[in-house]
Amino acid sequence: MSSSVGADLGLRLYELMLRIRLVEEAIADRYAEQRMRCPVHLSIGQEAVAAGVGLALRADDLAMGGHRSHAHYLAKGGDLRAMIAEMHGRESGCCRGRGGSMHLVDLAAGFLGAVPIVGSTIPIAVGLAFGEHLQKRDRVAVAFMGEAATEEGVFHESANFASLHRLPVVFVCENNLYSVYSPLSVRQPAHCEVLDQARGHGLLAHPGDGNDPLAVHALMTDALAHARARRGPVFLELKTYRWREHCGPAFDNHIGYRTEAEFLAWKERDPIATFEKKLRAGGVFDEVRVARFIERQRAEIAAAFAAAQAAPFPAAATLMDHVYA
Amino acid sequence: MSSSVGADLGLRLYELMLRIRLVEEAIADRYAEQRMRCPVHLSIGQEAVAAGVGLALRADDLAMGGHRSHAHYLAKGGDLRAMIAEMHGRESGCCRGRGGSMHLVDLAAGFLGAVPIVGSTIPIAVGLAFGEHLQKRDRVAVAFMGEAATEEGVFHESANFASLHRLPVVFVCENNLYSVYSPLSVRQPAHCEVLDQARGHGLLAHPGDGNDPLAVHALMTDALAHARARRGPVFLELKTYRWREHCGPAFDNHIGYRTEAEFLAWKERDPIATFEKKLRAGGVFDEVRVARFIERQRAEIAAAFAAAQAAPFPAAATLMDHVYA
Amino acid sequence: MTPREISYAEAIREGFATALERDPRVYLIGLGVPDPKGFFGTTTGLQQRFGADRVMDMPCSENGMTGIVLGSALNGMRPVLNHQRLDFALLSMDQVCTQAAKWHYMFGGRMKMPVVIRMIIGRGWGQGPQHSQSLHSWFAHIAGLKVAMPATAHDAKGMLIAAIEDDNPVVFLEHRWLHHVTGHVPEGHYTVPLGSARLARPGKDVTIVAFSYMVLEALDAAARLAQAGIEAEVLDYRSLRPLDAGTLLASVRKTGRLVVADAGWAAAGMSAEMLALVAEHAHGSLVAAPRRVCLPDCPTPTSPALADHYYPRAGHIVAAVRETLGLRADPSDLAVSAGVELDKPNPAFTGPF
Amino acid sequence: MTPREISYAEAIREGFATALERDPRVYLIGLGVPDPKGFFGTTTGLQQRFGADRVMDMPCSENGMTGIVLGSALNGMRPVLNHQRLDFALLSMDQVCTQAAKWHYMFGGRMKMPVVIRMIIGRGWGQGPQHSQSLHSWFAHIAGLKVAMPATAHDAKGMLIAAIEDDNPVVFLEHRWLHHVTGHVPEGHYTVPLGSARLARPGKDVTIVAFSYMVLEALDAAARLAQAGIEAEVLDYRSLRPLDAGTLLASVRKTGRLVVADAGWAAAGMSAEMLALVAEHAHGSLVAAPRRVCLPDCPTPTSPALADHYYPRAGHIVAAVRETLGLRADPSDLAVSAGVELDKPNPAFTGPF
Ligand SMILES: Cc1ncc(C[n+]2csc(CCOP(=O)(O)OP(=O)(O)O)c2C)c(N)n1
Ligand SMILES: Cc1ncc(C[n+]2csc(CCOP(=O)(O)OP(=O)(O)O)c2C)c(N)n1
Ligand SMILES: [Mg+2]
Ligand SMILES: [Mg+2]
Repeated sequence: MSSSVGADLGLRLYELMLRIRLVEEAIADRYAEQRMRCPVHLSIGQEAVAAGVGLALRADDLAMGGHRSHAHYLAKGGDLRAMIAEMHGRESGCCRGRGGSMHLVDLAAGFLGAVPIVGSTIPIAVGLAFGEHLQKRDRVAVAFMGEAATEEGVFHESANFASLHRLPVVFVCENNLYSVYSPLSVRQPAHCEVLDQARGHGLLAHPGDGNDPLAVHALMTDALAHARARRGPVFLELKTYRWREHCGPAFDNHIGYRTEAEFLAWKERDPIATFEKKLRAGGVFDEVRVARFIERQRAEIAAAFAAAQAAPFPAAATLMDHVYA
Repeated sequence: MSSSVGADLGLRLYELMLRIRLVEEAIADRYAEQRMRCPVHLSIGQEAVAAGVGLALRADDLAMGGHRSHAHYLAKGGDLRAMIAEMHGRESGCCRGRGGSMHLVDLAAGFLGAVPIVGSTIPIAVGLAFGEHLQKRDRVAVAFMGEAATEEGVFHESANFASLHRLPVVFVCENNLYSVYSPLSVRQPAHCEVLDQARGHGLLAHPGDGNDPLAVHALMTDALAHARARRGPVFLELKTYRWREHCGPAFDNHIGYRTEAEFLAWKERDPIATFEKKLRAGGVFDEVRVARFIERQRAEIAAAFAAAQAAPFPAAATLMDHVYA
Repeated sequence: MTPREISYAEAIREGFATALERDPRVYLIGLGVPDPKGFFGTTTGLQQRFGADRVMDMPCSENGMTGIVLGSALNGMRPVLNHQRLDFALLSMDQVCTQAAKWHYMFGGRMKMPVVIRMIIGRGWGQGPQHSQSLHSWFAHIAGLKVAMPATAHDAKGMLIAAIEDDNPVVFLEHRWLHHVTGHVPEGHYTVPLGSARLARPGKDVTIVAFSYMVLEALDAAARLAQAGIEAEVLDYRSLRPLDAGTLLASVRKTGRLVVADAGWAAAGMSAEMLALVAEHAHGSLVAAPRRVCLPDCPTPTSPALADHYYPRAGHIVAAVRETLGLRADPSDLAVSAGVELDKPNPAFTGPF
Repeated sequence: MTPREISYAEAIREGFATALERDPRVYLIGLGVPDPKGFFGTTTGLQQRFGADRVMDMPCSENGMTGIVLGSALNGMRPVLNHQRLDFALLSMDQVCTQAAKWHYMFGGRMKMPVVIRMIIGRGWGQGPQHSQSLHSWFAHIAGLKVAMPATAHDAKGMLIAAIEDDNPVVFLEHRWLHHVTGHVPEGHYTVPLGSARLARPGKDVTIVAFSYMVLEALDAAARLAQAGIEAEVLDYRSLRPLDAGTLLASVRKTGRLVVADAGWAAAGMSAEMLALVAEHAHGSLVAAPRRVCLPDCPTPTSPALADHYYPRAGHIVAAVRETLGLRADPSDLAVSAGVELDKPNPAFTGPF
């Protein structure tokens, strides 16, 4: 990270992770107010994946996500205000309040939707890539997914078709070891890896450290080049860890499905703090810039919440709107 | 094939293939009479798989199949009369006429069902194995499947669960290059193999010559030992070729989805004629025994058709029987 | 000049050709779509004419492929996904009903989902329990879908084009026993709007509502009834969603009698919906109890001996109409003419599929 | 001694414990079945008590796991497959409706399929379009399935045990908003037969048929109506298949009025079936048009501001009853008491799920 480009990328990755963390912490902090009346699945602890992927993407590339996609949406450039308003169920929300936290969309940013059914946006993202292919355009589509989504048959059907047509799609799999409270050990054989499954379909598949934004960014940059050049779809398995409960704002290491020690070991590897150390060691950490950034973020977040809470709810009379186009 | 055990196995494999061929040719010959009023999917050309697997199985092992399962049913010891009667829609059919050619069952023989939805018996066969596992018994379940079934997500879900619990199941995949009239090239990437997909789930996976019954038998014997010892599920990909049209009695090389040359090349490798040559070369072919066998088969087949055609149809009053147990 | 008559299957093919011609965003995909059998003759020659990137085969992956066509629709295409049997689409109910149907609504109207999902309903020649389910009522239950089920060649082409031009997900259902039936079909482009019922035969004594293939049986029944001096009005409910309730209500207010002939099951199905609509909105207009003529409440048996008693025919409709008129049952209603084989769509059919 | 009252969730747990205790072939499987939250408290402690090979987690593979439990049932087990939301089960419609439902029939009665598939219907707190579908009408449409949808803690336990002991596939539907509701539940083993409706409250002026959670709203409505001197009879249709048509018909013959309150959508659904049955078999017994109180014909919106107008409540039932009685509408019917939050099953609920 000696070049100024590298330094700038480092700071931008850092700032994007920070932005995501600050937004999600604000959500967590304010959740008890009960004004966000919908489930929320936070990515706190997993920010490096979204940031590394997000900054590697071209602005016009496309992405889709799932139940835990606040970070993906923000990293793709999704509108913060529209997201916070959506969680508040307001007409100004990105889905006009119809969707909530698990349904995020920002067409201008190329984030084409997230839905809570595990795995269900994977084929749709492959379909985005198929659309690029049919229309001979060169955007790449990203399917953000958790590791449990590889257990859904539809992932395999999607991977097979993507591989068959060498579609420009990158599967970004965040392996955080759990599906809700179920560890990998009750869901996938110990003697094989998520990556092996992707390779079985002929995908180019790479493991990566999902807590290192620079590593993610590098992997994703290569993946995008590969996919964009129509050399085939790519699968990235990025190991990381969710800090909070599966759904909701709290910590839940006491309830018994995982140990405090495991959590603490991963917290040691906090993607933000670790990366900050690295930036400092490299001499590129810019206190002033970061301090200003944090200030601006806090203001923006506060403004987003204020705007959301002041915004009108959808009118009852609009209940039946948007059923048909 | 010098030992007498080997010789006997060879002859038994040969006879079983011949039995299957004779039965299916009889079905083909008589189909135009329009007394079997249901689709029929013949395995002519693919008999080595069923025979090799069937003779490797223990009598109490379990098997399930799909739309093209006459051969599997017979190889597992299924009752010929009940199958022919079923195709004729008679009350004496194995499904009392409710199922037809694509729904075969013989509980006494351990053939627990075939259904025409591609891939749908795969998880059910894994469930049979799960039942063995839960009840601490040692039978193995076989899932007969075509190569197109690997394109169904449910195959992957089934393979993952089987692998996770090391269930005693063997996936016997007959790769005959086509799904209806669709070649592999429009369905699966050229740069990877069906086997790779199975390996991705941690299955022990072996390719094999699906036109060589002895090779199939040997592979299956090892697979069964592996599965029965709870070392994990096994996947066998057996390359072979269907001679007749996808569904129905005719040859269809003229309609354009495959070439006569391709067909002829495979016909050269007729599993029965080739194996006969091998048996003769090994000096173990027994003209008299085989001639008698053929005679007995023809008689049995003729009797099965006669019985089926003489058998009563299900009575109209029984239409609503068997909806609920 | 007599109007041009072509088969329902050819009408579908013309509809496809017209749509492919007019809009480069349209493409067809499905198992066997470009194969030599041409999807029951409905896609024959289209790949040759429009190319392999407009008319294509696919892997045996119904659920994934549904999501993939949805994604392509979000990215500018107008796909038609084809299933040779409705039964295969049961693997894709998440994508059809939880994704496609709700996409426009759940994202606040920001995205459109212009996809057509075509499903063939099997019948006869041992199609049996897993190749003959007619689950149109399931789709009719789901807001956000449109459901088209044309009974004539004319409507098949016109509704197919309308479906492809529609910005919503349309489930397009074809009964296998309609493919060979011929009728007048205009050349070139035309649409039959999704959402309207068709008056198939006017009458004043009883309303017969029919779906899909049962329209043919209903017309047959009406002809027989006419000989007995009973004028049945036959309504072809070619659109299940949106549903044109008005046509039904106006007709029963006029006739005072209702028989619904459905190609599917009765319980919590479209036939129930028709009776319910009349009960709610035209209470008192029926002078006799309405009747439903549907499949018996059991899976489809394969044996022709049972299937012959499974599928309701014109005779059952006639018998039901008699009941609504308080007439005595006539056992000859259900007689089958000599030589007619009930498990074949037409005398030329010899299997195998 | 007052009878013991426990919650619906505890009743389910007791039902499971009883079944697991009595029959070693019974096992429970599902995402999160043994997890610390105990599947909304319905499985808490069961793995500890019965072991990990009787009460177990599974991969996120709804379709495959359904087939797997079917296979285990063919091989001697009696599985209960658990889905935290009905919506997830849409991935498994082939296995549920094309395989399990038809297995006994299509193999000529030679095999049995004793499986229970449990699905929770979500509601409130932003469950939205994909976590709140109540598609009981789909299952009711399919011969070969049994469909149980108990509304009380007593029936939850008794029907669950009956479902597990039944030799057919049973879809067992629980509304999330019933889990905390308490009621009298006997200890030990008992069954409530699948296939009977329950008279929840006798009355003579109007019949209110209700499904699942709507039984609570219907009883609330009946209480309010009683204050106005109207005696509503409330029927709890806890079994959708087999369907006890007799109870419905007897009631409407007595009351002459019908309101159906369904927790799902109207179009071609169970509410339509109830109206249709009455039209067919009790024609002329209704003195007024029947009414359906169902979800509006659109996906579930997430925003509480819309969801509050989406879900029908007791007030809507009261209003519908007034209509059948020809009484004037009373806008206060729909008033919400101060402090009541309509997106919460009970005041103690604070999210997040
Ligand atoms: C088809 C389906 N099955 C089950 C669920 C319930 N569910 C919601 S989130 C989740 C966890 C998925 O785990 P993973 O994909 O690893 O993502 P993570 O939550 O760990 O980010 C599950 C099982 C669902 N939403 N959809
Ligand atoms: C889910 C599903 N999709 C499509 C079909 C139509 N279909 C019937 S047989 C068949 C071919 C399957 O090919 P393969 O598994 O290779 O078996 P083969 O016919 O070659 O023996 C197809 C696609 C079906 N029956 N089920
Ligand atoms: Mg995870
Ligand atoms: Mg094949």
